[in-house]
Amino acid sequence: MIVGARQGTMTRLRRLVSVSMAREFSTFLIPGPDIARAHGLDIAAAGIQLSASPRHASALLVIGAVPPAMLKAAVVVYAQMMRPRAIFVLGAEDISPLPSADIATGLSQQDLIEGMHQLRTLFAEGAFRPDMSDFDAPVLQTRIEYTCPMHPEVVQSEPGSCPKCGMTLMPRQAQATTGHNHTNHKEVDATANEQTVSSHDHKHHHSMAHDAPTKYTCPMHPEVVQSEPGSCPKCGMTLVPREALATQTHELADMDHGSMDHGAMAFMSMIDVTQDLPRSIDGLPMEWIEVPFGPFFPGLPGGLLLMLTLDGDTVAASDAHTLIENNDFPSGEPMDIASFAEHLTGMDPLVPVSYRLLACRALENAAQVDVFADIARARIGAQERERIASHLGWLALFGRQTGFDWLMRRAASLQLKVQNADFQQVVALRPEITVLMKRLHWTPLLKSRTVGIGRLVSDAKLRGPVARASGICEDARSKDKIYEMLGFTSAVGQGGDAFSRLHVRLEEIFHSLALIEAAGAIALPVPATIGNESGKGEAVVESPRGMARLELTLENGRVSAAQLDTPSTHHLTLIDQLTEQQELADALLAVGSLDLSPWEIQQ
Amino acid sequence: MSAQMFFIGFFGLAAVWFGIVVFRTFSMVRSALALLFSQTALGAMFLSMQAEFLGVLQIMMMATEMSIMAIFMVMFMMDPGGLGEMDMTHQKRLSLIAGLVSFVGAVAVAVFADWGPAASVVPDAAQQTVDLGLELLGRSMLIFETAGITILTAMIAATAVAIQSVTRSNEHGH
Amino acid sequence: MTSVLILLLLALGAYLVAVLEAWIASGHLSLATPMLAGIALLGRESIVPRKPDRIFFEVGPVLLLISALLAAVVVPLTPNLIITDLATGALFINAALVYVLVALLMAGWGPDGAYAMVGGWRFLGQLIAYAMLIVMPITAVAMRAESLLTTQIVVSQAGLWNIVYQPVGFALFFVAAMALAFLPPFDLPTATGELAGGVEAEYSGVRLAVLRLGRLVLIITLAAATVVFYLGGWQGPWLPPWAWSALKILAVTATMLLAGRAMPRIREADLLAWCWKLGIPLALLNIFLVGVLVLVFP
Amino acid sequence: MSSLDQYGLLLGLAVGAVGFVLSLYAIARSLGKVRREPGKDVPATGGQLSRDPVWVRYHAHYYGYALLFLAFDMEMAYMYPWAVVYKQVGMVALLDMGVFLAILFLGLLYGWSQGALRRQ
Repeated sequence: MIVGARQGTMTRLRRLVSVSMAREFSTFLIPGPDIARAHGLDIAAAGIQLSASPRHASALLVIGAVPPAMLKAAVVVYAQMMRPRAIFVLGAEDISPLPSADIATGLSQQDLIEGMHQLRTLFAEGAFRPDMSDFDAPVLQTRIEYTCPMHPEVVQSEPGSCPKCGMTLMPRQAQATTGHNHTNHKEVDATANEQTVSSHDHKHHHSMAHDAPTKYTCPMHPEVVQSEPGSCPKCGMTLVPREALATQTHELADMDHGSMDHGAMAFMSMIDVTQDLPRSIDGLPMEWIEVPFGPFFPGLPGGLLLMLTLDGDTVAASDAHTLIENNDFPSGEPMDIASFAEHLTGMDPLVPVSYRLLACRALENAAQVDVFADIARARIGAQERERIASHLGWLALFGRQTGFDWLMRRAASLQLKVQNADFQQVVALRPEITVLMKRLHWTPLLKSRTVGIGRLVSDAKLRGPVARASGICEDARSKDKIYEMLGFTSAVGQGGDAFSRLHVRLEEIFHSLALIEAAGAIALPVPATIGNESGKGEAVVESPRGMARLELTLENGRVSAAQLDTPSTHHLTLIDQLTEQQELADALLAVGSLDLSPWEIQQ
Repeated sequence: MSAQMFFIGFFGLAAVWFGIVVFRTFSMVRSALALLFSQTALGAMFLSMQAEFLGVLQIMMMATEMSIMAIFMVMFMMDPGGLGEMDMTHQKRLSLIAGLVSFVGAVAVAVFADWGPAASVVPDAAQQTVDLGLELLGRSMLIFETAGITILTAMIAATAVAIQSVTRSNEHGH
Repeated sequence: MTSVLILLLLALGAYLVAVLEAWIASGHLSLATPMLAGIALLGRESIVPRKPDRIFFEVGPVLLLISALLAAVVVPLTPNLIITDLATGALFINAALVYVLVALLMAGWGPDGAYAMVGGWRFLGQLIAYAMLIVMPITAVAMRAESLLTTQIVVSQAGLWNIVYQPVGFALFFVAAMALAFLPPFDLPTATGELAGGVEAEYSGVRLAVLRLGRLVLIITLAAATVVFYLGGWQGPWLPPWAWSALKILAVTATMLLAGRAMPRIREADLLAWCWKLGIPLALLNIFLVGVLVLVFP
Repeated sequence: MSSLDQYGLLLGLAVGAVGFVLSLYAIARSLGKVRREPGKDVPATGGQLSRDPVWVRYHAHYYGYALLFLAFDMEMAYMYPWAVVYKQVGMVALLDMGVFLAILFLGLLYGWSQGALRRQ
């Protein structure tokens, strides 16, 4: 029996259906494949197909600890899945408000495979069950509120008439939980034109408290004048307030026609109708819609929510943020060193090593402890291995976004091989990686797909590969003397577009291989033994996404304060300029090419 | 024969009905596609009259043309989804009269015009296409070329009206 | 009777396409997969989104299936293994396939969802790009065959297949056919990474099953059409005609399916620009060359 | 088989396809009906409930191409009959269509020069 089963008793036909459902299984990943790989789960090897839309998924896979905001979004996804639907949780304790998991296991490939097997048997037996209840959650609730089409500032919970103009108020759906956000001052019902008012021209709404019109008239028969709203005796058309008709201000174009005086709109000239619609770049008056991409969008890193205002298939405005609230450090009582290091390691599952290293360096710097050269070298080995894995992971995402199936699978499997490999194994992987690179070099359409997209001029915000792709040669590693010993050269590209970012990353993969071979060892950084030292310390680490900086204060052996600065936080602010007036696919590619990590973004 | 008449009538009615739907719906896209299917029904009528090339051509071309009309309607009409249920028709009386007059006119032409002797036997479909081709390259060559000129004029006119000059466009990207 | 046989063959073909697709996608061959997937879809809920254009939403998938099916009607597998040999066959294929566009527009507009709508209108742009490259090469083929009869077209290639006689036309037609079947890299309307399924996104359960079935039939039909127009249809030494048709069709299908995986999705702007600035001139050139060839070597 | 029978067959196929689909729907229906639950029927956007309708004035940026396409679509009406009799008529046909296509191509070039062949 699964929680999200369909209603009905098991007949022979339903049995057959259930069995084939169990065999053909597609799942929706929370937060996403990138996290799955980061936890070392090989989705493809477990025989799991990913589905792009919740509609096509029969199971929800929740992987690792998921922050509450993300769970809220997961609830929406679950609600939009078709029954029978199951929930499979790996390594997360509490998943409320989602219903209880059908399968909950640990976080390992073995668990994944066994869990999938159990899930299939569950489906075969319990896809249909006689007793069941609807799924509901606060997020999904809506309340109906009533508003006046001419005076949107008039909003009340009961139906009635507008105190200003006496018009009957119209119902609209609004999310029960959230307050007055951009979604709920747009009509969901009758008046589509309401949404010509996209979030940037609220002022229209609120500047519209003018005196109530006294007389009502028919747009086609001006001789018809009465004091009550109603319909024209001659043509049956809805009467409009005379004042509104006389002064054809934006209320008319923007607000009225959708709701009350359709006749007037059909009658008015196009200029009047469209004068206040947002203008597209070619001067055409169009209506814009706000479309959410994410937080679980196939082409974007899981957890990143991208709100695009679309003008047709072109992005007019954008707003991006992460669903992972990043509480830097438990302010208040100091943390002991080990748990501090652990905290930073766990912060971003995509790049644990880099932040672990960052913590160690900062601590050692605060305590003026030096680490031996061979340890430092082994740490570099670990960090460069992570860089390779991270870049491969980005390639996989890039492949998924652009429908480049081969790349997606190849890069993903390579990442899984690299990220926990020991020194010999990494070195042994060089030929495979080389093959991948060669293949990419000869891929048709790849250049035309990426050149000129998401172009960035050099800018203080740029970090890591993104910066280097724009010709800025800033790299924390170039200052490090051990890196110098290992013969490090930073990869710099020109052009600053998605294409050169791709190439910088590919080049870096090779550099990192060389560095690992030079370093000759791989060992995870562990904080050096520090006594009851006190002092301030800071450190920078060139994480795969760019330079991360940590400043901390040590008070007799415990971390009392710390402050972190991460690359993705800066890159997030670039999205506006990257996506503006780009075709949807290009905009998404541009965002993807930044390789944001929602986990390290601080808001 | 009777079956033929039936289908002619059937598709005729279908065409008319879709034609009515064009005006009875609030949604721009719907009315555009209704027109499309009305045209398709006309094509089917041609088929049942054994004018194969004409019919298939009608069915093919109208689909694309009307779809493109649909996108232009969605671009330029208010509330293309018809969610506001706003009535797009106006000047009802006038249009009603105009419609009636033209209908009567059409019927009159159909009835009173001298259509010459009806063809005793329909040439087979392949032959029709060949005849059409020979006609185009023979007697009607001038018409054919004129059509070319007309299309050219249409293209130039459309471009001149709708497209803003390249110079302004260069500022904004690809 | 032949009609029924061909419909069965068509179903078989569609099934093989599904098997191939699954094989290419997952890497391991399983003959049962598509059937299981189909049955599973029957058993899942099939929802209609709130406030949709109900008619469009329902008609879309069915229309896709019908148009693909009707296009298959005039495709000969052997001289007499053809449902009906329309006198305007070559034109009729276009006529039927144009309704793929109508179907996708309906499926896109119907659910009142952003991803689907963008996908639907995207495909209209895609049609504007590929349509001429379907029509013009076929004209050149008809010039050589002196007929629109598909059987006649095959016969006309007895001496030399059109792929050799008019390679440019073949190249253009092949690409356009892939665009018409919205196969990768031309899967703009259903792009996974950009629209999370696009026109397919809101369909679920049995409706999705019909939509996907329609697409499979479309693919196999287009492969068959390519074979008829350019690869000499059933002609070939040693083997019986039906075997040749089958082999060629499967080969073309496999090529179409494999091509997409090796490259990223094309940009719509590029597709349009290339088709109009390069494709159409080439197509016209092709017509001219064929015209000369036909006159020089009658 | 007379051409009328052929068309009948086409119609029959179309109707048959509809029948097939309906029977599929019937089977699916027999397995149970859709359960109405909150949020389920809102178009899926990967984790956000976007309840706003999206049916608005949609900006198709390829309208420049669309206009030219209409013209080219027209021209196909002439191409097919021409192609069929081409060999039979010979040189005249080549010249005739050559002129016709040349005229069209002029239109294409004009549109191109005016920037119709790009995203608007």
